[in-house]
Amino acid sequence: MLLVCLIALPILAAGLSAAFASERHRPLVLPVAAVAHLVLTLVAINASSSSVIGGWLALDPPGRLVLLLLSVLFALCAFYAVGYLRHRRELSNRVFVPCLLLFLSTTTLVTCSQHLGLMWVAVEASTLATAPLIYFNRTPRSIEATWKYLLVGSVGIALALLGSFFLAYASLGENSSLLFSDLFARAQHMSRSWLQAAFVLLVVGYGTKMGLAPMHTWKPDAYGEAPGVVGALLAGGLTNCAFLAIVRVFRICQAAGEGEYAAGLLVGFGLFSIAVAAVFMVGQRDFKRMLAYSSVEHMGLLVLGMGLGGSGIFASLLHMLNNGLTKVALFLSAANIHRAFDSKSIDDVRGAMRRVPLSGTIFLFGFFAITGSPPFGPFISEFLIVSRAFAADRYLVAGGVLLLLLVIFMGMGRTVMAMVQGTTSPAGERTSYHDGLLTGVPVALSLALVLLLGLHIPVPLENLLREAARFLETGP
Amino acid sequence: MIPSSLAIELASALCIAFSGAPGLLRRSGATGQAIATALNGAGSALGLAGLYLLARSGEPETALIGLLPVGRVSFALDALSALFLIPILVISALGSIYGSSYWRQREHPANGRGLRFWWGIMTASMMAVVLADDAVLFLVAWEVMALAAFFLICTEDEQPEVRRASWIYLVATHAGTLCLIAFFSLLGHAQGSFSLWPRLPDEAPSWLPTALFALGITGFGFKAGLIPLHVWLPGAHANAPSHVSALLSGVLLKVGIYGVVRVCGLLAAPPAWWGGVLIGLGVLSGVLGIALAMAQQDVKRLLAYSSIENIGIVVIGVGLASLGRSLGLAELVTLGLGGALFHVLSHSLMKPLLFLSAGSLLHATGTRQISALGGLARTMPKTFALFAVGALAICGLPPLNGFVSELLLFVGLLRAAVLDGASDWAWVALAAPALALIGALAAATFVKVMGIAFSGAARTQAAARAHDPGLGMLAPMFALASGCILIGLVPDIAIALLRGALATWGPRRTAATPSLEALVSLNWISAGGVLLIAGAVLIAAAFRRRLSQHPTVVTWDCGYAAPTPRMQYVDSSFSDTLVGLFHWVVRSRQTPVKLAGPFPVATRFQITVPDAALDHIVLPLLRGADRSLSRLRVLQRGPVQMYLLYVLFAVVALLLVAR
Amino acid sequence: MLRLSVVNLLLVGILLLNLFMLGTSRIRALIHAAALQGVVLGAMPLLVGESSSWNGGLIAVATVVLKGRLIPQILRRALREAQIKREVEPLIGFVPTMLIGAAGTLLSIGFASGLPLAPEHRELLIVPAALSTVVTGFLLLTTRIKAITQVVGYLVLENGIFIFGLLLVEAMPFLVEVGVLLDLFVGIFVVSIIVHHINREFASLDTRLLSSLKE
Amino acid sequence: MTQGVTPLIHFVVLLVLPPLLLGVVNKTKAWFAGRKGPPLLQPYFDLVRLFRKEMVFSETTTWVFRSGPLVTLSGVVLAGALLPFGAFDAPVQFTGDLVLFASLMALGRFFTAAAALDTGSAFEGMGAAREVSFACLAEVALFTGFVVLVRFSGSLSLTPMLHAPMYLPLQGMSAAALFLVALAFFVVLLTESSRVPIDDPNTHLELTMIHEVMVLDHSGPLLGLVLYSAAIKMFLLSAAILHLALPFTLGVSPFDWFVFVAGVLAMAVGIGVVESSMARLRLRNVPSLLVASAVLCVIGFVLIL
Repeated sequence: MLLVCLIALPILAAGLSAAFASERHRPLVLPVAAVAHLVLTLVAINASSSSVIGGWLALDPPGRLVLLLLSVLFALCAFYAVGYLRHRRELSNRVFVPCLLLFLSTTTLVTCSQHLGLMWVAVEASTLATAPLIYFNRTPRSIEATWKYLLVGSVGIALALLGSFFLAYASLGENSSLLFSDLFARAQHMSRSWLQAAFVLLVVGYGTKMGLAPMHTWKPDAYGEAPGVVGALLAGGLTNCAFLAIVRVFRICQAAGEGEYAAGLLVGFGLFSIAVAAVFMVGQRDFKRMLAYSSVEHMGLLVLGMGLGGSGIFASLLHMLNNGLTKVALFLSAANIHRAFDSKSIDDVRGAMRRVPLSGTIFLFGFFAITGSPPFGPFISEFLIVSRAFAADRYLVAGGVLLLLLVIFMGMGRTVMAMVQGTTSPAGERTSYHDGLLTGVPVALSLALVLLLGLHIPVPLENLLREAARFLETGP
Repeated sequence: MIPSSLAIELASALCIAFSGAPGLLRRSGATGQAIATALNGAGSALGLAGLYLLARSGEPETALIGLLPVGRVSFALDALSALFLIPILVISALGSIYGSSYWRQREHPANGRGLRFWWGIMTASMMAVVLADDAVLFLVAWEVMALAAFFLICTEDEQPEVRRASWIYLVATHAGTLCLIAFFSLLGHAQGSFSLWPRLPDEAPSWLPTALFALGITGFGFKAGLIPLHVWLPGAHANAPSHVSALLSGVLLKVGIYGVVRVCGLLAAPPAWWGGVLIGLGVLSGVLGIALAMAQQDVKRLLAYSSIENIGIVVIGVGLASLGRSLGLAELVTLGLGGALFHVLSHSLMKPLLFLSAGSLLHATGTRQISALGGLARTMPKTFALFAVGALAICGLPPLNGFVSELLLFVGLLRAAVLDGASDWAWVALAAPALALIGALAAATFVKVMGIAFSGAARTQAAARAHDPGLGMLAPMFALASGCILIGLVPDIAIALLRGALATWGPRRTAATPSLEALVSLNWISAGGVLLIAGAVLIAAAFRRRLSQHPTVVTWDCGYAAPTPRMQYVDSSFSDTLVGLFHWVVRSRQTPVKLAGPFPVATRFQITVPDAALDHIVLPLLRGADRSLSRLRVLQRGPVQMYLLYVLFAVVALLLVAR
Repeated sequence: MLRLSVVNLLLVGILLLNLFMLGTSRIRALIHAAALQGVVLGAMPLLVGESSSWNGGLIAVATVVLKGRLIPQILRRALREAQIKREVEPLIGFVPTMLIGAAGTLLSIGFASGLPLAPEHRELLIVPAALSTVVTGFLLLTTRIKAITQVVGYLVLENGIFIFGLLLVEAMPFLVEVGVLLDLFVGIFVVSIIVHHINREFASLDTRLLSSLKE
Repeated sequence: MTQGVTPLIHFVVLLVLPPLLLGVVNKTKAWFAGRKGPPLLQPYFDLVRLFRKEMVFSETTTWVFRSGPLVTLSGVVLAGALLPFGAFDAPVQFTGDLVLFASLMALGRFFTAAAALDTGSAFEGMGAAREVSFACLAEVALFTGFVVLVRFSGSLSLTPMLHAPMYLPLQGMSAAALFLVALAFFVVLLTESSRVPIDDPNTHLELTMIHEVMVLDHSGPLLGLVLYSAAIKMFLLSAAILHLALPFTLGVSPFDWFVFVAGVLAMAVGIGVVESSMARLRLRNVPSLLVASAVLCVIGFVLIL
C-alpha cells in the first residue's frame, strides 16, 4: 500500500497545485510534497519488500536505490524551484508545477513497477510529463527543443515497446506473465534469437531516454533550453530510470545465458557514448549543452561498468548516485550563473566566481567532481570502473576510457575555466540576480553529499548498494 | 593505536592543513594571516620533532586509521618518507613566514586569504602523499595536492597569462593523474590489494613490470617536470606568487621524484635497462633544461627551467641506483641514490632561496625581465649576497652543497666505468661529461643572471630606486642560505639524514650496503672548502689596505668617456653563443629590425623563447585535434529527421549483427 | 483456416496502405490511410485471438474509436488551423521513398523468416507486416518535412508495433493494453499541442525552421 | 729523498715555476718572429711591479669585483695540491679529487666572469660571455678525457689515474686512446690558458679578445693575481698532459724532478710553436674545435670499452 501512496501522493499534490489560484504560493506545494515523498521513500526502503497488485508493484534492490536517489534529488530541486520561480515571475507556472509533480509520480512508478508493460507505460508517461517542463520558457528555441525531445523520445520509447513485445513473445508459454520475476524464472527456456532482438530494441529504446549515443541527439537541445532545475531532474532522475529499465532486462538476459552478448552490447554503447561526448564537449561554448554532453558521457560510463560485470556492477550503481547528485549541483549552479549573466554562452560569461561567488565556486568544484577528481564521489566510482576493466583484462577498453576522460577533461575544463576565472564581464553587471537562500543552499547541499560519498559511504547506503549489486550479479 | 612519531606527523599535517582556515572566517584577514603563519610554523616544528623521534627509534611505523569507500586510510612512515618530509615542512614554514610580508593581506585583500588556505592544504596533502600506505588514499592526497597547487598558481587569475599557465598546469597534472590511476589499478590487480609500495610477486607476468614502469615514470614525470613532460612547469612557476614558486619548485617536484624512487623500488632486481632509460631521461632533462634556462629573459622562468635541469640530475642518480640494484652492485646504489637524495635536499634549499630572492627583486622593481634591471648589487646588497650563495650552490661549485651531490654522482658514474659487474653498462660513465656540461652551462646561466641583473649600473629608474626588503622576507632567505653553506662545508649532517633511506633501498643479493662515507671521503671536501675560503681571505689580508682605500673612476670603456647604462651588455647577447649551439631545440624568435635611410626612426628589437615541447609539439598537436574534432560536429546539425535516422541505423545495424 | 487467410488478406491490405502512404502527396489522404490502418488493427484481435473475451472486445472498440476517430480528428484540426498547403513535402521524392519502403518490406520479410515462431503463428504474415509498417513509419518520420506528416509517421510506427502485438493478445494483460492506448492518445495529444505552438510561433509547420539548435 | 720533502718541493714548484712558462712561450714566439724578445724572467718582473702598485676601481664595482682574483688564485693553488707532478704523488689525494680539481677551475672561471660583468662594461661582458661559452665545451672535453683515464687506470683519484700509464702495459688500443686524450687535453690547455688558436693574449683590439678583455679594469695587485693564476692554470694543465706524454720514471727523485721541469718547459715551447705557426680561429669556429676534441675522447673511450 505504501508504494501506492508513494505514487498517488504527487498526483494529488499536482491536482492541488493545479487548483491553486495564486502564482506566488503555488510553488510552495513542491517542497511539501517532496519532503512527504522523501519520508515515505525512506520508510518504504527500510520496509520489507511488500508487493502489491499481484506483484506488479514492488521494490527490487536496484529499484530502491533509484527511488532513493530520485526522491533526494527531487527534494533538493523542489526547494530550489521555489527560489527559482521567484526569479521568473514573468512566466506562469500553473503548468510547470503540476508537471514537476507528475514527473515525480511517474518516475516513482518506474522504480517500483515489476511488470514489463507497466514499466513501459510509466516511462512513456514520464516522457509526456516532462515535455511541458522543457517548454517552460515559451521561446521558439524551447519549442524546437521540446519538439525534438518528444519526437526522438517517443520513437525510442516505441522501439522499447516493440522490444517488450519481442521479449514477451520470447517467453511465450503456458501461464507465462510479464512480471520480471517470472521472466527471470523462465529465462532459460526463452528463444535465443527473439531474446537478442528484444534486447537490442530495448537497449536502443530505453537508451534513447537514457541518452546513449547515437540516440542522445535530443539531450543537448532539451537540457540547453529547459530551466536548470528541469535539466537537473532529467539528468539526475529520468535517465537513471531508463538505466534501471535496461538493467532489469540485462539481468534477464544474463539469466538466459545471453549475458556475454548483452554485456558486449553495453560495453560498446558505453565506449561509443563516451567518445561522442568527448567529441562534442571540445570547444563547446554553451555551458548548458556542455553539461548535456557530460551527461551522455556518464550514461556511457554507467552501461560500461554494468557491461564489465563483477565489481563493475557495484561501481556503476555507485556512479549512478554520484553522477546524479553532481549533475544536480552542476545544473543548478549553472542555472544561477545563467540568471546572473542572462546568457549561457561563454562569450558573455566571465568571472563567475567574482560575480556569484557561491554558484561560481560550486560550479568549479562540480566540474572537478564530475571529471573524477578526488576527494569527490565520482572519483571512487570511476576509479572502480577503470580498475575493473584492468582486472577483467580489458586493457584496450581501460586505456581508451582513460584517454577519452582526458579529452573530456580538457574540453570541459576550457569552457568552465573561461566562465569562472578572471574579472566579471559586462554581461554580469546588467542583471540584479544574487545567490539567495533557496537558490544557494540546495546546490551547496548536493555538492556536500557528493563530497561525503567520496570520503565515506553511510553503512545503510552501502548495504543497499551491495544488495543491488548481488541482485544483478546473478549470472547463468 | 597510532605509533608515536607517525601520530605526531599526522597531527602536524592537520595543524598545517587548517592553518589558513581561521583567516577565511573573518573579513579582515590581518589577524588570520598571523594565525596562519603561527599555525604553519608550529605544525612544521611539531613535524620535525616527530622526525627526530623516528630517527631515534629508526623503526618504520604504520597505522590504519579508517576506511575509504574503496581502500583504507592507512599511513606508513619509513626513512624514505621521512627524508622527503623534511623539505616539505621546512620550506612550507619558511615560505609562509616570507609570504606574510611578501603577500600582505593589506595589499592583497582579494586573494590573500585563499592563498594562505590553499597553502596549508597543499602542504598537508603533500605530507599525506609521502605518508600514504594505500593506493586510493595516495591518489586522493595526490589530487588534492594537485588542485591546491592549481589554486595557488591562479592566485592572480585576473591576468590572462596567469589563467593560461594555470590551465596548462591543470591539464598536465590531470594527464599525470590518469596515468597514475592506470598504474595503481594494474598494481592492485597484480598484487590483489591496494596496499602501497609492495615488492611485486615474482610470478607476475613479464610485461607487467614494464607497463608499471612506463605508466609510473610518465605519471610521476609529469609532476617532477621531466622533459618532455615539463610543459606546465615554466609558466606555472613564473606566474605564481614567488613563495608559491618556491614551494612548487622546492617541494612539489620532489614529491614527483618520491614517486619515481618508489616505482624503481617495486622490483627487488629491476631490469637493467630501467636504469639506462632513467639515466638517459635525466641527461636529456638536465642538458635541455639548462639550455632552455640559459635562453630565458624572465628571471623566474629561468629559475623554473633550471629546476627541470636539477630534476634531471636527480633522475640520473636514481637511474644509477636502479642500475646498481639490477646488477647487484651496492656501491652504485649507495652513490646513485645517495647523490640523488642529497641533491633533493640541497636543491630544496637553494632553489627556494633563489625564488625568494627573485621574489624580493620583483617586489622591489616590479619586473621579472633581467635586461630591465642592473645595479641591484649596490641598491639591494643583502638580497644580492643571498642570491649569489644560491647561484654558486646551484652551479655545483665548491664549497657549497650543490657540489657535494654532484661529486657523489660523478664518482658513482665513473665507478660504473670500472666495476667488473657493470662491464656491459660501462658506457653510462659518459653521463659524467654530460653532467659536467650541465654544471658548466648552469655556471654560465647564473653568471648571466648575477652579472646582468645585479651587477653593473641600473638600467631603469625602478632598478635604481630598489631597496632590500624587510626582515620578514630576508630572514627565511638567510636561513636557507646558511643551510646551503652549512651542508656544503659539513656534508655529514645531510649524509646522516640519508643513511636510513639508503639502507631500505639496497639490492637484495649483496648483504651489506657500504656507507657513503666509506666511498667518498667527506672530510677532504670539508677541508677543501675551508682551505679555499682561508686562502682567499689570506690573500685579501695581504692587500687589505689597498683593497679598502683606493681611488674610483668610471669603467674603462676603450677610451669612450661617457658610457651610459643602456650600453651595458644584456642577457640575450651574453647567452647568444651557447643558445646558438642548442639552436636545434632552443628556437628563439627574433623580431627583425628594419633600419632604412640615413636617419632611421627608433625601432624595437625583441627576442622571445618559446618552449621546445609546449609551443612546438603539444599546442600544435592539440590545435590539430581540435580542428579535426570540430569537423565531426556536423553530425549534430539540427534537423530532427537526421536524428531519427541515427536511431533507425542503430537498430538495423545491431539487429543484423545479432542475427 | 479461413480466419487465418482473412487475417493475412487484411495484413496484405495494411502493406498496401503502407506503400500508399509513402506514395501519396495529399496530407489529408495520408491521415485517412493511417486512420483506416488503425481501424483494421482494432478489428483484428477479434479474428486472431481464439477466445474472444470481454476485455478483447473492449480493447478493440477503444482502438477503433481512438485510431479511427479521435486521433484523425485532432490531426485534421491541426491541419485546418495551420492553413498550410495540403501537399506533403518530401525531403526525397515519392518514388524513391516507395522503393525504399518496398525494400524495407522485403528486408523485414527476410528478417522475420529467421525468427522462430510459435506453430499457430507460422502461417500468419504478422511479423513481416509489423516490421514493414514500422519501417514505413520511420520513412515518413525521416523523409517528410512538415511536422504534421511526421506525427502521422509516428502514428504508423505505433500501428506497426500494434500489429506485432497481435501475437500476444493472450499474453498482454488488459491494464497494459489500456495504458498503452492511453499513452498513445496523450502522446499524440501533446504532440499536436506542440504542433499548434509551432504553427503559432513560426506561422508554418516546416520543420526546416526547427534547426536553430545545433553545434 | 724522504717522503716529507716531496710535498714541500711540490708546492715550491707549483708556486714558483708557472710564470717561467709564460717567459718561455714569449721567448719562443720572439725567436720564431726573429726578434730577441723579452728576458725569460720578464713575467716575474711584471708580477713584482704589479704587486707594488696602487689599485684603481670602477665606481660600479662591488665586492664581487675584488673577490674575483682572490678566489681564483686560491682555487687554482688548491687544485695544484691535487695534481701529481711527474713521477711524484700529489700531496692530497682521495676518491673523486678529479671532480674537485675541475670544479675549482670552474669556480675561478665563475668569479672571473662575474667580476668582469661587475664593471658593467660592454667589452668585459662580451669577454665573459665568450669565456663561459667556450669553457662549457672545454669542460666536456676534460671530463670525457677523465672518463677514459678512469676506465684505463681503474682509479678515481688523480695520482694513480695519471700515473697509470707509467705502470700499466700500453697495448695498441689503450695507447691510441691515451694519445687521443692527450690531444684533447692539449686543446683544453690552449683554451683554458687563452692561447692561439682560440684566443690571442697579446692582441690589442678588445673586440677580438676573450680572457684579456675581461680583466681590463683590474689594476695593480689584482691584475697581478689574475696573471699569476692564469700562469698556474696553464702550468697545471701542462703538467697533467705531461703524464700522458712522458709516462716513465727514473726512480731517482732529483732526476725525476729534472725530467718534469724540463718536460713542462718543453710543453711551453710547444705552445709557443703553435702560437707562432698558427692564426687565431674565427670565434664561431672555436666551438667546433672543442667539440671535436671531446669527440676524440669519446672515441678513445670506445676503443678501450
